[in-house]
Amino acid sequence: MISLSSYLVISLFLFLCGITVMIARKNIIAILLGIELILNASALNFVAYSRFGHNNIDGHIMALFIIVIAAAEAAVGLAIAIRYFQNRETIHIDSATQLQS
Amino acid sequence: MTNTLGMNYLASLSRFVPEVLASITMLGLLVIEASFSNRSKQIKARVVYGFATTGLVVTILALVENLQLPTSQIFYGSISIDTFSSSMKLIATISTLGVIYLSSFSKEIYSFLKTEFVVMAIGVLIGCMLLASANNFLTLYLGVETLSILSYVLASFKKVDERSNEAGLKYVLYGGFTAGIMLFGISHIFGVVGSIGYAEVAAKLGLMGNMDKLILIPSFILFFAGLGYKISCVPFHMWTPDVYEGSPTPVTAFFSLVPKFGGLVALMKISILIGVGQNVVSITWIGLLSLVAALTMSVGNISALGQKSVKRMLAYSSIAHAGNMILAIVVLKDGLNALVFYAITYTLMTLVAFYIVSIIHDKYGSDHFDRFNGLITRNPAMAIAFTIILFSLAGLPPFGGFIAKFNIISIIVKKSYYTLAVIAVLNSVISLYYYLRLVRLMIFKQSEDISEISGFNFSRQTVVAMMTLTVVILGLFWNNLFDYLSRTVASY
Amino acid sequence: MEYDISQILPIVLLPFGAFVLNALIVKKIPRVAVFLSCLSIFVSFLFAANIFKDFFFSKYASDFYVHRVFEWFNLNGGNQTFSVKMGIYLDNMSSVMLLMVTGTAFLIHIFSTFYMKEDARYGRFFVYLSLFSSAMLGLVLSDNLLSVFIFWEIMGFCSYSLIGFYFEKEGAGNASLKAFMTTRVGDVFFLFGIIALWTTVGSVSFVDIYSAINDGLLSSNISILIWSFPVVTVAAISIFLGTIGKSAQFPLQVWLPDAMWGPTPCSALIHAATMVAAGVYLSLRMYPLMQAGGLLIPIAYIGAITAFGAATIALIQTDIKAVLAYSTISQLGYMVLGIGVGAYNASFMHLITHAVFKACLFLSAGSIIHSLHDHHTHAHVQEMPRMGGLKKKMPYTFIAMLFCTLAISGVPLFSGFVSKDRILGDALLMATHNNLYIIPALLGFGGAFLTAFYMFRMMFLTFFGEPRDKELFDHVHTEKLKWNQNVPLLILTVFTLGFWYSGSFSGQGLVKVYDAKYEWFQTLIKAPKISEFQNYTSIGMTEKFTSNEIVSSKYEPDEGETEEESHHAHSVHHVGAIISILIAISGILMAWLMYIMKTVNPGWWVTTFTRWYRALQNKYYFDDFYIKGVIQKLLLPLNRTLSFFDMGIFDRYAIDGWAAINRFFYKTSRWFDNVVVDSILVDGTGVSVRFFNVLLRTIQNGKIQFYFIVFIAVLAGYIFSLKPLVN
Amino acid sequence: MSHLLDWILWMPALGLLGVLLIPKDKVTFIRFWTLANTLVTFILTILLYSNFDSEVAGIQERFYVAIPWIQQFNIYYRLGVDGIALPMIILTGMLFFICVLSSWSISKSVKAYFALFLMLETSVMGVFLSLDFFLFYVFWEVMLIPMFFLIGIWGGENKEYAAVKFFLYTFAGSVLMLVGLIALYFASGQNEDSFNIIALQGGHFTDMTVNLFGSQWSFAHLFFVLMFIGFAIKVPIFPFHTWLPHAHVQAPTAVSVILAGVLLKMGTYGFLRISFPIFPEAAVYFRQWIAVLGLVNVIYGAFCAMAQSDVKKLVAYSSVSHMGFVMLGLSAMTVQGTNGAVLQMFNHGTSTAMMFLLIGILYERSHHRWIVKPDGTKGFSGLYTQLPIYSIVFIIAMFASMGLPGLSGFISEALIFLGIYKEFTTITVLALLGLLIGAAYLLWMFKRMFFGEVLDEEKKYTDMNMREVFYMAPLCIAVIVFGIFPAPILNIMKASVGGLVSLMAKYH
Repeated sequence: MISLSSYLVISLFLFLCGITVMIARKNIIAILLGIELILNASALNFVAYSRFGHNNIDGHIMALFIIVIAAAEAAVGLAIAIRYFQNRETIHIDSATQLQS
Repeated sequence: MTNTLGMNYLASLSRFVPEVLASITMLGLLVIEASFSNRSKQIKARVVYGFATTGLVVTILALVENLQLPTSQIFYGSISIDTFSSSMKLIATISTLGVIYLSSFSKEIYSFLKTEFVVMAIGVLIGCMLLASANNFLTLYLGVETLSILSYVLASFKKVDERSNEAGLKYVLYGGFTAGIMLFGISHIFGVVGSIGYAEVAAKLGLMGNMDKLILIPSFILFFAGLGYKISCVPFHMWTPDVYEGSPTPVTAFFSLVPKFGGLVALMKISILIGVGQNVVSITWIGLLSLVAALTMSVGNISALGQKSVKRMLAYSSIAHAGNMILAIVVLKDGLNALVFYAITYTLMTLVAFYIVSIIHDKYGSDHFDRFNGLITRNPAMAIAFTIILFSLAGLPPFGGFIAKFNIISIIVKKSYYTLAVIAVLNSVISLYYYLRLVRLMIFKQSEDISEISGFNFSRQTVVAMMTLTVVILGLFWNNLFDYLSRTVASY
Repeated sequence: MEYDISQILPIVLLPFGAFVLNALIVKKIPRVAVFLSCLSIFVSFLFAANIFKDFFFSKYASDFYVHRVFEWFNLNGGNQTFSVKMGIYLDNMSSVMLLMVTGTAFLIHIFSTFYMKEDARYGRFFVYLSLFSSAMLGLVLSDNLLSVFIFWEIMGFCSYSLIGFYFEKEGAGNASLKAFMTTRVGDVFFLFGIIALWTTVGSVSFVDIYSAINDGLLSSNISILIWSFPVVTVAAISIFLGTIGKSAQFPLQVWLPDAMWGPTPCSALIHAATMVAAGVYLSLRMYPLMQAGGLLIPIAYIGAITAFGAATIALIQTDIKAVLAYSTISQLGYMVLGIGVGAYNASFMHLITHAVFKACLFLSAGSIIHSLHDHHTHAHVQEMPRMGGLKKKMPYTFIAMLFCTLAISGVPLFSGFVSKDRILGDALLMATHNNLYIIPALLGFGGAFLTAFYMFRMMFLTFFGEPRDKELFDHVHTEKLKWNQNVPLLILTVFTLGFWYSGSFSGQGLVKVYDAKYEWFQTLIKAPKISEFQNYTSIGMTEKFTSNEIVSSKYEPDEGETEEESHHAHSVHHVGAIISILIAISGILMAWLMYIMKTVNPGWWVTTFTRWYRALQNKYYFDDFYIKGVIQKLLLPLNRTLSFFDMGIFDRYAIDGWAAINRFFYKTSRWFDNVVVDSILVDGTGVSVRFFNVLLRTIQNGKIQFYFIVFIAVLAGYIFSLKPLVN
Repeated sequence: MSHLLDWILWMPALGLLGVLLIPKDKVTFIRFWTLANTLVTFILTILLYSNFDSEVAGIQERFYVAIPWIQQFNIYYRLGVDGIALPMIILTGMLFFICVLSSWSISKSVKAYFALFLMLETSVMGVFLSLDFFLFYVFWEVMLIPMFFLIGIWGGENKEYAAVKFFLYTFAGSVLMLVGLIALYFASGQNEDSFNIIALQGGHFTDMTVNLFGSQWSFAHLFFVLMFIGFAIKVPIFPFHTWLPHAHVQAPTAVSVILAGVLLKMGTYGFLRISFPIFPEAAVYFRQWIAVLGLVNVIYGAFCAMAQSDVKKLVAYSSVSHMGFVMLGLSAMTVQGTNGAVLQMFNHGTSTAMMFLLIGILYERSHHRWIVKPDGTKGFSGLYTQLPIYSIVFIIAMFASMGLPGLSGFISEALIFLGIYKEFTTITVLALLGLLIGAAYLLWMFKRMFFGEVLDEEKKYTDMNMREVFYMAPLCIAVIVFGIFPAPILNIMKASVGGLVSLMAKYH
């Protein structure tokens, strides 16, 4: 019998992974993936909570919306990344330091 | 105050008219864009702008009509239409109009992309509307994302410009990051409270004991981070300067207006729900808000001091102004009318400032400070207008900016947040300092070239003059407007 | 006798009117201005004479006075009341003073028409003279310390302008500045004294102060810094400091010699006869205060030191005016000594007699200088070494000067003897009572000897012997009687004779005359008896004087003294008189031996007492101390430091933000470019702003992942900061 | 727009509109128009004086306007005159008229200059006339804008620095005042919240407390200090004085005349009108500190002035010193002291105005202001010989500001000393030292500039011309006449001042 807490642990793990990826990896695609991880973590939370905690479907709906929007966001993100690659021939994040004080 | 059109979709739609109209305008523009061939640019441009303008004007009318009606929650209470959000939407729409006008003559928006710009802008506006009238976390999230995703595109609007791309990239990464964190926070709130509706959350909070609330606080903070990044309040502001600098001037103007308003309304609503009373959450929340407000004002102003580019300076100053508006949120319901008033004046001032910056930018291809040297000799009208606007931004009487600041400071003093008040006024001194730098260059310095400033033609002059005049009038005879606001908005 | 204001006020108003009128017309028609000045002072002389006549021939009423007041302005508002009154106070002393001032002033006006004739600013000189005369007369007539102070300062202004009259000369500027500032030191204290009295008494009119002293109002204490003094002492000291400044007493005597930069007639009027005497006059008016303040002994010391010290400096002066200047200081010292030893009317008498003969001396010196014209430098000569043998050329001046010199050296039958001997006699008398007075007495006698010596030295060097500068001598025209050159001198000379002032042809003591007819001066002038001013109510300006205000009093030479006391006094006076005669004669003899017989060689003294000689040449190093020491070493450096602190440190670092640190940032951080330098210069908000600015710029480094880290860190910070809430 | 006060307040504004309508190149027309306008304003102030009832303490009914402006905060357009404001108003009217004459020689963008000048006059008049705190504040701030441009455009070589410094400094002070006035507004509500200065007066706030940083503070003390800083910067009181030398040295003549003559008085006027009557208890509580600050001003200003080699800077520091006397008089809170302070405000206005005008006249001839040039050579010498009339006027101005009896400065200073003697004896003694130094630096400056040989470059200087004599004359007359008969001014102020003093006396 899998309890709520285990779900929470996993989602927290996912969340931290996402953040680590976003901070540590230098590849823009990887960073976008990190965003996905974070979103999934929260989605998992929602589902788990609405399954175990309270018997309403708000959580599920949230999860669905999250999936959809994550897709949209990823699309835009990738588009911009591609445009960036076209201009700079690199998707290394540290190259993006033109804008600064 | 909540009446019972919760059930009925049509009835709901009857209150949802502005959003619908905005969406229709957006879609219509897409159709027009598709239907016109590239040959007749002029006509196309006219039609596009004409359509957009009419659409937004109609939206405005719808909003005004909404302002008269009492608060009501529609679509199963997932959206609440009330005077406060309606008025803020109204302002957002007006600023969108202003930005669209700016885009119409800005050289930074390539002529073949102007339609896209308009479409996106209206899309962001819709997102802002959703965010403003959201009544549960789902709609909130939807609003935020609609806002963000289109903003990413707008940020990287100059396709071939590296800086623009970089701005877009940073925006999208940072935005996704914060969105995720916000969601994570929301998920835990949902987990503890068991609902995503504002009202329910507030109600449940009321019933909880302090310990449970303590568990909630971190989640609330995560959630706040998400909104705070939209309002670009310190310390979640770091994307702002880069993005603002990288994006084209009209986009920057747009960013410093519409998304902020959306975020502020949402923040205000949530704060009103969970910030009342004397429990751990509310105290933490208000403390957080006041801390953030102080930080935002100070950091914004201090960073603006050393800037070389006027656009960047305005970006930082917009951060500072956001801080001022957060002050109004600190005092919850009492701050409503002050907040709206501030938003109005701030919109006018920002638009004029960006008009002028954009004109200068189009002339020289840069908005470096020394491009403004001796503006008084080259184009007195522009220089005087800009001077007035800058003084007003700094909060000098007898201009609107002063009255806006005055209202907010008076309300926080009334709630005896004396420290915050002093910080606020001292910040306005700092801000005066960097605005003065610009005034100095415009009026005292001699310019190296005395060529006439093109692109400041009659229509633009009239628009700028009208807006500046409005600012001045708001500074002298603000009685009626303020009175009206405190009657309608405060009734929220 | 019917008496009202219309007989008194013109004395002041006429010269003042002349001043106002002249100030307007002097540019156009200087001659008319000159005439107006002389006329006005003459008319006010007539008024003064008339008043004096009334006082003189009315029964000798030593304590008769006319006092009329009017309100200058008031501050009554709310439930607050405060009123400032002005008025005139006329008694025997002021009547005599009026006569003296108007008389000498008139004669000096006349002489000036001769002396200043060729001067470019002939007219303006008279404008100043009129203003001065009106101020002096106003001071004499004023009934309260405030108006005394006002006129006092106006006189100071006139003195300033007249010393700097030849403003092309750098030295004149220095001298005038020095004179004004030195007297100002005293004046500031004087003002403080006035304020102290005013606050305690509630008024500063003499009569109120007298009655207050009588009622012991002034015994209350005031605390300054950490000490606390009785008001009466503080007030007395402050006011006497005013006297010290104005009458050039030790240690503020330094300005008077330099004051000789002014034209000679103004030296005669202002720096010999009237203004410098005003200080003594004030102290006489405030005599009861000085007494109550227990200040008499210090006053005596200061007077004696001044009298003697100035005399010693006068010994070696070669400039004729300088000799007279120092002799003036010395004589003023005698008057102050007189106050100190309680010789009230002797001191006042000396004021009058000195005014007469010193004015005469200055005018004589003036006419000498005027006639000695060096054709190489086109300048007038006032160096005695270049004179000599002028007796033949200028007989009238010689006579005038001789009489005055006899008077000042205290030769019997002359006025100087009468007054000075009385002062010295009383000094001696006091010395027999109180050991503390021995030194002042001795210094007084010593000074008398020196006076006789250096005055006759001046006479001999100027008029006797062979002319030392032949060419200069030949250019001098033989003097003939001119109405505006030597007639004034001779008129003054007449009044250097003793019998005008005292019935006994000598000082008191030698020939005792108890008949009041002859001792009018002693009868008229007495120290005010404060007990008589109790429950006194002031009288409106326009009310007529009624004869019942007269309190007649007979002359008792030694009232309030027992038989043996008075006998002792007279014997002491005998001794004093004899000593002073001997001293005078020996002084004259000494000078005669030195400069006529040439049996004693002055050079011997110089070589033997070199150090003393140098000290005298440097006027006891007072100027060096004040200018080089106090001002240049202390004041100016202090100012420079302060103003450097103000602009250089305070403004630059505390207000403009710490520029040093800014420069450091400017070097270190690569974002810190010219814009920021510009904004350093134009920044009023201080370093903190600038510092944070740099900090934020460092954080805002454009690395998106760095932003993430900050974000997370902040969140963590927030959340951990909440831990205290948990428990 | 029927009431006399309205006319006085808005006449310059009308003039401003007129100037804006006149084309740029009609220079002389603009000048004469402005001159006429300021003259009319001056005459109106005289009219006000003649109708003024000197017996009435406080605000006079016949000179009181109140029109609702913003009901939300019940802010009124509320004007009024009492005995403390009237001297300042007359001074303002006179000085602006004179300054227009003195800035006849301004040639750089004349139109803008006079437009800003009239704007300045309106705002200054507004400060002295308004009885509504909000209105007061608005005028107080608006005044900064024309000053900023007047200094920054027509100023000396380092003008921008000075202008910005002046602006920021004063703004910093006034925003603190803003917080104060809002707090007052919300604290004032017995029956209704109000910005009415008169209603706020009388120490209603004496025993209020506010909770700040977890401890209780006296409301009155807190906001007295807050506003004190605001006004102190204007006065200026040490250590807030450093903007003054810069502003004065850089500003054009007319502007520094206005600055020294009128604007500095606004600070002390603020104390008299707002700080003291509204927080009497706090004022009494802090009075010895005010006195000490005043003393520091007197001494410090005098010492700094003595070290200056730029004559204008010297006079600037001298006005720091003289405003210190005003502060001393205020701190006394006795009838003599306060009357003396108000009188000193007026007299300093006239005498310092004279000094600055004279320096301006000299500067037009010499184009430098060095008593001693930076290279150690003489800047001026023997002006007395070269410019006789000028020198005589200068002597009058100098001795007036030095406080020579018979000229205006003396009476006020004497009254001030008389006022503070009983309260702070030691401070009186030390302040007298300031009087001494005050004479020293002025006379020393005079000696260095006016005595001695005439320099070659001075040979070409011409004496004052008719215009200059004409506008110096009224000041000379004022200085002399009010030195001999102070009653005309004292009579109008004494009733109101007496009222104020009696109010303060309740809290001694």
